[in-house]
Formats: sequence, structure tokens, C-alpha cells
Amino acid sequence: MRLSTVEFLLSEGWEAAVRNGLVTLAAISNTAVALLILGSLVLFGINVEHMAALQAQAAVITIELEEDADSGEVEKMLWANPLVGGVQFVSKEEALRRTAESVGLDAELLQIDTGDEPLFANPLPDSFIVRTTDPQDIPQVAREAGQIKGVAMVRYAQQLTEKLLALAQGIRISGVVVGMLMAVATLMVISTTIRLTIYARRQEIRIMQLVGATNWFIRVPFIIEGILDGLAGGAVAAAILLPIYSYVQDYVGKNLQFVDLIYSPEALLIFGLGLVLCGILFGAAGSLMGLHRYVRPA
Amino acid sequence: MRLSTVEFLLSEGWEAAVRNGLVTLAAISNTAVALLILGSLVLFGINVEHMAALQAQAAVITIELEEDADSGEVEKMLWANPLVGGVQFVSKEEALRRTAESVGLDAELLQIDTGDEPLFANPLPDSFIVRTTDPQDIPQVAREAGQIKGVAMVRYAQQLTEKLLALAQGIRISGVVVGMLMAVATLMVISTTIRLTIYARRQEIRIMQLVGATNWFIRVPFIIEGILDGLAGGAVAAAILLPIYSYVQDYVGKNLQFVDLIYSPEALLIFGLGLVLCGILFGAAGSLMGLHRYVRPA
Amino acid sequence: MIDLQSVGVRYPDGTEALRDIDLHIERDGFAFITGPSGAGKSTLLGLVYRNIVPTAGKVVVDGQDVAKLHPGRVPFLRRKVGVVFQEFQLLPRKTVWENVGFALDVVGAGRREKYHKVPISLELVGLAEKADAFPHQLSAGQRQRVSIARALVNGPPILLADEPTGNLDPDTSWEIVQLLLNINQQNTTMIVATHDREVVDRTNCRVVQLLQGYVVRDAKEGGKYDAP
Amino acid sequence: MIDLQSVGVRYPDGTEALRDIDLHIERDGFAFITGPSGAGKSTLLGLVYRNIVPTAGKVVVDGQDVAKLHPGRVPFLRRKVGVVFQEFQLLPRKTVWENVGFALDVVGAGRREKYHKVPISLELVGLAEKADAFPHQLSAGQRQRVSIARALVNGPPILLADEPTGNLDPDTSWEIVQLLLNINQQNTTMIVATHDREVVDRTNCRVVQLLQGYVVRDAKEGGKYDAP
Ligand SMILES: Nc1ncnc2c1ncn2[C@@H]1O[C@H](COP(=O)(O)OP(=O)(O)OP(=O)(O)O)[C@@H](O)[C@H]1O
Ligand SMILES: Nc1ncnc2c1ncn2[C@@H]1O[C@H](COP(=O)(O)OP(=O)(O)OP(=O)(O)O)[C@@H](O)[C@H]1O
Ligand SMILES: [Mg+2]
Ligand SMILES: [Mg+2]
Repeated sequence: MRLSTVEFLLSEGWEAAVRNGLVTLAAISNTAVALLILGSLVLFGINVEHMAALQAQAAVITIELEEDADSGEVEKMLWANPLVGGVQFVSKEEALRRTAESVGLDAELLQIDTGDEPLFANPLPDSFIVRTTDPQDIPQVAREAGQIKGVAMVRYAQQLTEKLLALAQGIRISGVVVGMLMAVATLMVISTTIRLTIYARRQEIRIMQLVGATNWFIRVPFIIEGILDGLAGGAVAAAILLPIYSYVQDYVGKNLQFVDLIYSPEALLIFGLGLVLCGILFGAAGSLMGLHRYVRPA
Repeated sequence: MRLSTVEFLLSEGWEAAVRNGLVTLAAISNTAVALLILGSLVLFGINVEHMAALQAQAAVITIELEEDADSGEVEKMLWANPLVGGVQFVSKEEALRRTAESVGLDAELLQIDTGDEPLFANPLPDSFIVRTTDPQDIPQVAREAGQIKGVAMVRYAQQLTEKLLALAQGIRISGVVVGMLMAVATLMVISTTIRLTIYARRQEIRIMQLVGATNWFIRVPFIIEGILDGLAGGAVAAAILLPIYSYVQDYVGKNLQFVDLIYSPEALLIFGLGLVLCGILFGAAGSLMGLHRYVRPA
Repeated sequence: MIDLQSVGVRYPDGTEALRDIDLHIERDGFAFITGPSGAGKSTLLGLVYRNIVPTAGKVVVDGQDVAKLHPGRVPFLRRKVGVVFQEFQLLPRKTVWENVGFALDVVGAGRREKYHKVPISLELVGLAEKADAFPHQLSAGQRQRVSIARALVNGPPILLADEPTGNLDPDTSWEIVQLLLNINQQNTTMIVATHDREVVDRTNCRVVQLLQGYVVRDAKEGGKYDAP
Repeated sequence: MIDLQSVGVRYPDGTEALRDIDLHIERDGFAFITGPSGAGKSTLLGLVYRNIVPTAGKVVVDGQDVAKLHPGRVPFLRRKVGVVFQEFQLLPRKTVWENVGFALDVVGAGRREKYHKVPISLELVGLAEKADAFPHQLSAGQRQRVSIARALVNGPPILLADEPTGNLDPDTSWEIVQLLLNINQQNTTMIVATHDREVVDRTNCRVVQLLQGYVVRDAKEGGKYDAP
């Protein structure tokens, strides 16, 4: 293609966007709204997933030892598992004291030493509290810890942990599914809108064909226009969404201590650029899909 | 208006929708997608709110009595509060047994009766477990119970309950806000789309005006067309969303026991009708807004 | 019936399309408007059905100053004025029959009235057999005749025709002109803008000639296309 | 250059627009096509720039069978054929200058070429001063002349004009026809569909007369609008 042609096609796309003021506005508006919804859902999903993961992070495994177990050996074995992230020893005395305290009993009372034989045998075993690097691995680590010699019983807040893990997992999966569906929905709205803008100018396309313009010569300005619309729509969506998100993040951080929204200027910037990129891609794809019907071999 | 005119306008709206096949499809498609998103969000919000409320429902208040309190009297006083939904008495012996069991101690051991004086004084008090009809009222009931003569201490899972309450409340408020924003977004998409369909036919509007059609005569068919598009879009959205929701509800019910999605055929039917109604309203509003620019005093 | 008093039209881009026009067409009168391309013929007709509002002077149609007309009343003025548009202005998604019927629809005519009048009107312009065709299925001359049929169908007291024979062969043109003259006999005030020398010269009617927005000649009767 | 062999065109709705047409226009030849409204003139021209594909027979343009042309090659055929459309077909969002320039844009002409050729072409049809106007700011006759300027601008070997003077006064019409004849002298094959009796009778060129889809007369030279 000659330079003048390239130049012509570019300026055509821009001119069309400008001279079609109202149609361009409509396309940008629909694109912006669609991307706004998509972006909000993505932000929401990311944060919910993040929170569920955080909660699961707090989950631990309690490993009770047999009466005569070698705690050092068990600890070594525990550390041997690469999934393990932390191990903390809790002696039987310590365990009793914690238990007693938790129900309001005086721990001293239970430990009165009456000589050779204690008044009351401490029924609690020595134990380890184990954390995993990834809460995901808790069930597996627990299972494997059960195999270690000297381990009497392995416990973890099975129900809670599994709930949280399932939740986080569910959010991740449904997030991807919903995200993809939303992306499709967004693309549909944008492409339908652009199709309508093209439909509104089908007569012009027809005239261009009559004068001998090739299909690509007709398409390129429309695609450029679609890209410009998408770019503008994405920028508008980002310009609306990001400040609102910052504000919400700030507000939530101050008023609901237990909810902690992700916030990092760089991440938000990337997110905003992502929206614009989506706009551009969807705009280009939308024009191509829209042109399909009106620009084809006569 | 004469009957023939009414008839004419109605058939005009219908004819236009049919003869404009492609444009009509575009309008229906955008309307359906927008309502689909709005509907999904509403369903999601309702369920999250419902779950948060359910969780909060499980919260209880524990009221510990003084050593010499008249438990019957306290119970009467508790019931006197209309916000109270249930009261359960837990004796000090019962409390000790439960506590002991929960940490794996043999309850019998602690209760060895060595004659006049127990080996070991039970440090736990008599108590009541109180439920409220509305978890919302827990803090207030707890405060009021503290005033009752004979009550030593009032406890409830303050943090958890307040979290859940705040969450449910937050979801409710933000649900209304987000829902309204989404409704506005949906309306914007629909009206912009319909505006584009009208734009595509601005020449026809112009011709009608030249031939002496009044503005209402031109508008009515477009509005009817908008209503039909909205109706069809709403119906499509409902036809897609409701089966998916039923399936998800069923799947979730079977696979994630702790999540319980709302399901009632009547409610879903009403919801579906609501979507269609939204479509109709938005379609009508969208056409009116779209017409504003092209149909006005010459 | 139609009265232009020192009328000027200046388009927003500065073009002076009409300047200081004084023109009076009595009730049931007839006038050809001639003049070269761009002389202002269509603009002059546009004034009468208030498609264009004069930027100077006054246009009075049937006793009403069109500039002072409430916007909501404009449709009612237009129903009194049948117009054959130079570029036809047919509704693309309506059949020939429906396009003609539309002029009756806007005045709230009943089904019976339409079924009575539309075929007569189509017959007059020789398009009865194309009643169910859509405009894009017609030749240009056929479209032009649909536009004529629509302007006639509800018997308006004023009829404006802008180059009504521009896409018609001489024979059909002559038939259409005779049709118009006939209608003029039946109490219809009429202005026909045309550049068809043959038609103008054969009819001996009033001829108003425009040039660059001015009336340069107004031959009351027995006018010829060009100045004598 | 243009060769129609037993060509028939039947539109999807069943209308027989052309029947069994045999017509040959040699290189640099000239022909008027006449005939009443709906005779098939526009359809015949449409065959040459492959707007319409014959349903019977064969259309050969510059040695190519248009029906066998690969769809992707159609634009290249159309660049060889300048067309003055009966209904102008101007791009509404482009100025007069840009509309004419567009015919050069499609062939990838450079800026210099455009700035050279477009003004010449506008000058030829007498529209130089309207270069920056948009189509809706023109009179119908001016729009028609823009369509003519666009058809001429890149000097196509074939030129088709469909009622090019339908909205022009006799003087301007005559100028345009002389312009077309001049261009024909400069190695351009040309077909002009018209119903302008005056123009046809004054020029003494070949006249092909259509009636209801048939060629009813083909007066090789010195043809008159009506049969002698
Ligand atoms: N797309 C179409 N579908 C169906 N019929 C058509 C179509 N286009 C034209 N016709 C019909 O074919 C016949 C020839 O049409 P055409 O446009 O070729 O006539 P024409 O000679 O150019 O007439 P005019 O002088 O009015 O322009 C007419 O009867 C017309 O109604
Ligand atoms: N909307 C407009 N904006 C600016 N100028 C206009 C507009 N409409 C018409 N003109 C100009 O006004 C002048 C008169 O136009 P008009 O359409 O009245 O001419 P006409 O006599 O009908 O010509 P024709 O015989 O070509 O139809 C022309 O120079 C034209 O360019
Ligand atoms: Mg005019
Ligand atoms: Mg034709």
C-alpha cells in the first residue's frame, strides 16, 4: 500500500469518528458502560478471591503426638514435607494451661504437684501446630502427617478450612467463567452497537463499492473508527471506575476493619490500561464483525 | 384518536420491528445482554444478602448469672423483651460438662463427690443462651439483659456477629446502590442502542414530517417498537438466566452444603416477569429518549 | 393563497438562495418556476411548506404567516400542501401502496377511504401494477410518480411540484403535466418548478423565472421557458 | 468494448427488466439509450459496472465476462467504468471536493494528483465555488453535477451516464452533453441514458431505444429521440 493510501485510511477513520459525532458518542457510551460493568465485576471478583484466600491462610493443622514419641524426630519429618510452611511445638503442659485459661480455670490449680504422682493426670498430649505455605495443601499435609511415626492424631478445622478453600476455589473458577461470559457479553454489546453504527451508514458503504473501493479500503476506516471508539470507551470506563474504586477502598479500609481491599497504584494503572486495551480489541473485533454483513463481495 | 389511527400506529410499530429485522435483532440482543447482566447481579446480591443474614441468625447471647440469682425471675425478665426469640437455660454443672468435653477431659473426674466439699469447685456459673428474632437486635438485647438484676455478665460473639451484621447491611446498601447504578447502566445501553436504531432511520422520520405527520404520530410506532424490543430482550434474558440459575442452585445445593441459594419457582417466575417488565419500561424510555433528538418541532 | 413579501433566504453557510422576492399566487392559481440549476426554485417551494423559514420578509400561506406558526401546527400546514419532492422522499420500508396511503394515514383517514383513494391515485400516474413493490424495486421515473401520487392522494388545496418530470420521458412528462393542470382546474393552487422547456412552452401558463435568487421575469400568462 | 449477448435480467420479484438484448458498443463508441420510464435503461447500465448480474446471456466488458469475474476483482472493473448515477449517490459526510477526490482515493492516487485533478473536474461542471459544501447544502442540479465530476475525474476508459441532465436546465444540460461528447472524442467509450429529446435530437449520435425490456430500435447514427 502506498503511503498516501495509508495516510488516507487513517485520516478517514478519524474524520468519520468526528463527523459522525452522535453515532460516535453512542458507540463510546455503550462501550464505556459495558467495560465499566466488566471492570467492576473483575475488581469485585479479585477482591473476594483475595479475602477468601486470606481467611484460609489463617488455618492451621494440629498434630498430637503419642505419649512416648520423639518430638524432635517428628518435627524433622514434618519439615521434610516441602508444602509445610511453619511448625510450632506445644508441650502438653502448655496445652493444658491454654485450655484451662480458655475456660476460665486457674491453671495453677491443675498442676499442684503432690509429690511423685500428680493429683490429676494431664490428659493432653504434646502437639505441633503446622502451617502450610498454601492453605490449599492443608488436607494433603494433614494426611501425610498422619503417616509419621509417633503421631497419634491429626486435626484441623476441617469444615471451616474446607469451606474457605472451596469458596476461594469456587470464586476462582466461577470468576473465570463469569469473567469470560461477561467478556463475551461486553463484546456482544460493543459489536452490536458498532454494527448499528455501520448499519446507519450502509448506504455510504454501498456508494463506496459502486465507485470501485475494495472491501479492505472500506473496512479499514471503520476498523480504525471502532478502535478509536473502543479506546475512548475504555478510557472513559477507566476514568470513572478507578477513582470510585480508590474511594471505596479507602472507605472500606476505614470503616470495615475486617475487609481489606487490594490497593496498589501500579496494579490499578495496569488494570486501567487493561480496560483501554479491552476497549481497543473489542472495538476492532466489533467493527470487523459488524462489517461482515455490509462489506462483502458484491 | 380514531380507532383506525390507533390500529395504524400499533401495526406500524409491529411492522417496523419486523421489516427492520437486523436492527430489531441488534436492539433485542443489546437489551437482552444488558438485562442479563442486571438480572445476574440482582440474583447474586439477593443470595449473598440471604446467606449473610442466615449466618447472623445463628448468633446467640450468653448470659451468666450471679451465684445467688433467681434464674426463674431472670428468665421471665428476658422473655419480657419483645425482641427475644428464644431462651435456653444452662446449669453450671451442664456448662462444666460441656466445657470438659470440648477439651477432651473426663467430666466425671471433675465431679467426684468427696463428701461435703467437692474436690474441686466448679468455677462456671448458671447461664442462659438467648436468641433474638432478628440478629440485628443482638447488641440491643445484650445491653438490656445486662441491666437485669441477677445477671453477672453478658457475652456474645460480638466481633463475628457484628461482622456478619455489618456485612449483611453493607450488602443491602451497596446492593441497592449498585443495583440502581446497574439499572442506569442498562437503561443507558438500551436507550443508546435504540437511539442508534432511530438514527439509522432519521431520514424516514424526516420524510414523515414532510408529509405532515405530527410528532406523536411518528413517535408512537417507535415507542411501540422499543417496547416490543424491550419485551423480547427481557424475555430472552429471562429464558437464559432462569434455567442457568436453577442449574447453579441445584449444583451448589449438592456440592457446597454450606451455601444455600434461594429457590422458589414462584419467586423465579416473578423475577422473570420483572426482567420482562424492566425490558418493556427501558425499551419505552429508551425510545422516548432516542426520539427526543430526531422528532422535535421542525 | 400564497404570498411572499420581500422574502430573503440566507442559508447558515452564507449562501443567499433568495433575495427580495415578492410573489403572489391567488387561490386556484398556477405558476411555473424556472431558472438554472441553483437559482433558488426548491428553496422557494420549501418556504411554502415551511421546510425553510425566511431570514427576511414574510411568507403567508392561506392567511397564515408561516414564520409565526407554532411548531406543533406545522404538520397541519403541511397537510394542506401536497408536495412532489425533487428527490422523491419515499419511505424505503413501505410499499408503493403504503407510501401513498401514508399521506392519508397522517390525517387519520379510515381503511375504507384509503382503499378507495390510493388505487385511484396510483392509476392516475400509471403505477397500479407496482402497488406492492418497495421503492428500491422501482425505476427512478416510477419512484418519481409514486411521489406525485402521494402528493395528490388527499386532494390538498395547495400542490407544489419540484421538477416532477425530471426522470420521465417526454410522453409520460406530458401526461403528468396535463394531470397537474387538470387538478389545478379542480380548485387547487399550484406551483411547479421545472426546467422542461417543452412542457412550459406548450402550456402557456404563468412563468416565474429565477436567477441567482432574484425573480428576473414574471410572465403572467402565456409565458415561455426563456425570456421572449 | 462492451458486448451484450442475448442478455436477460429478471429481478428476484419476477420483473423482467431486460429481455434478449444484443448490443455491441465498440471501443470509443457512443450511444444514447432512450425509452419510457421503466423500460430498462438503468438496468442495462447496471450490467456494465456489474451492479446487476444478468440472469440470461453474457455481458463482456473490455474482454471480461462480468458474470465470471471474481468478487474481489469487481472493484477493479468499476475503476475502469465511471458512472454518473441517476440518483447521484454522493457520500453525505464528505464535501464536494472530497466526494470527487474519493474516486481518486480508491485507486490510491497521491495528494498531488488529487490537488491537480479535482479542481479541473469541478471546473468542468461549473461547481468550483461549491468545493467545500456538503451534498445537503447543494441544489439537486448541483448534486448531479458533482456526480458527473466524480465520474470524469480519473479519466476512465468507459463512462456511463444515467439521465445526467435530469435535474439540469436546458442550457446547463447542453453544456454537459457537449462535455460528454468531448470526452468521448478523447478515447472514452460512452453510454448515456436519457429522456431529453432536445439533447438527443441535436447531437445526431447512435440511439438505442428500449421498450419494456426489448431493444425496439437501434439507429446507428443520426438517431432521433423517437422513431422516425
Ligand atoms: N431491484 C429491483 N427489483 C425489482 N424490479 C426492479 C428493480 N429495479 C428495477 N426494477 C424494475 O425493472 C424495470 C426496469 O427498471 P429500470 O430502472 O431499468 O428502468 P429505467 O429505464 O431506468 O426507467 P427510468 O427512466 O424511470 O429510470 C422497471 O419496471 C422496474 O420497476
Ligand atoms: N441547506 C443548504 N445550505 C446551504 N446552501 C444551500 C442549501 N440548500 C441549497 N443551497 C444553495 O442555495 C442555492 C439555491 O438552491 P436551490 O436548491 O433552491 O436551487 P434550485 O433552483 O432548486 O436548483 P436545481 O434546479 O438544481 O434543483 C444553491 O446555490 C444551493 O447551493
Ligand atoms: Mg431544486
Ligand atoms: Mg433509470
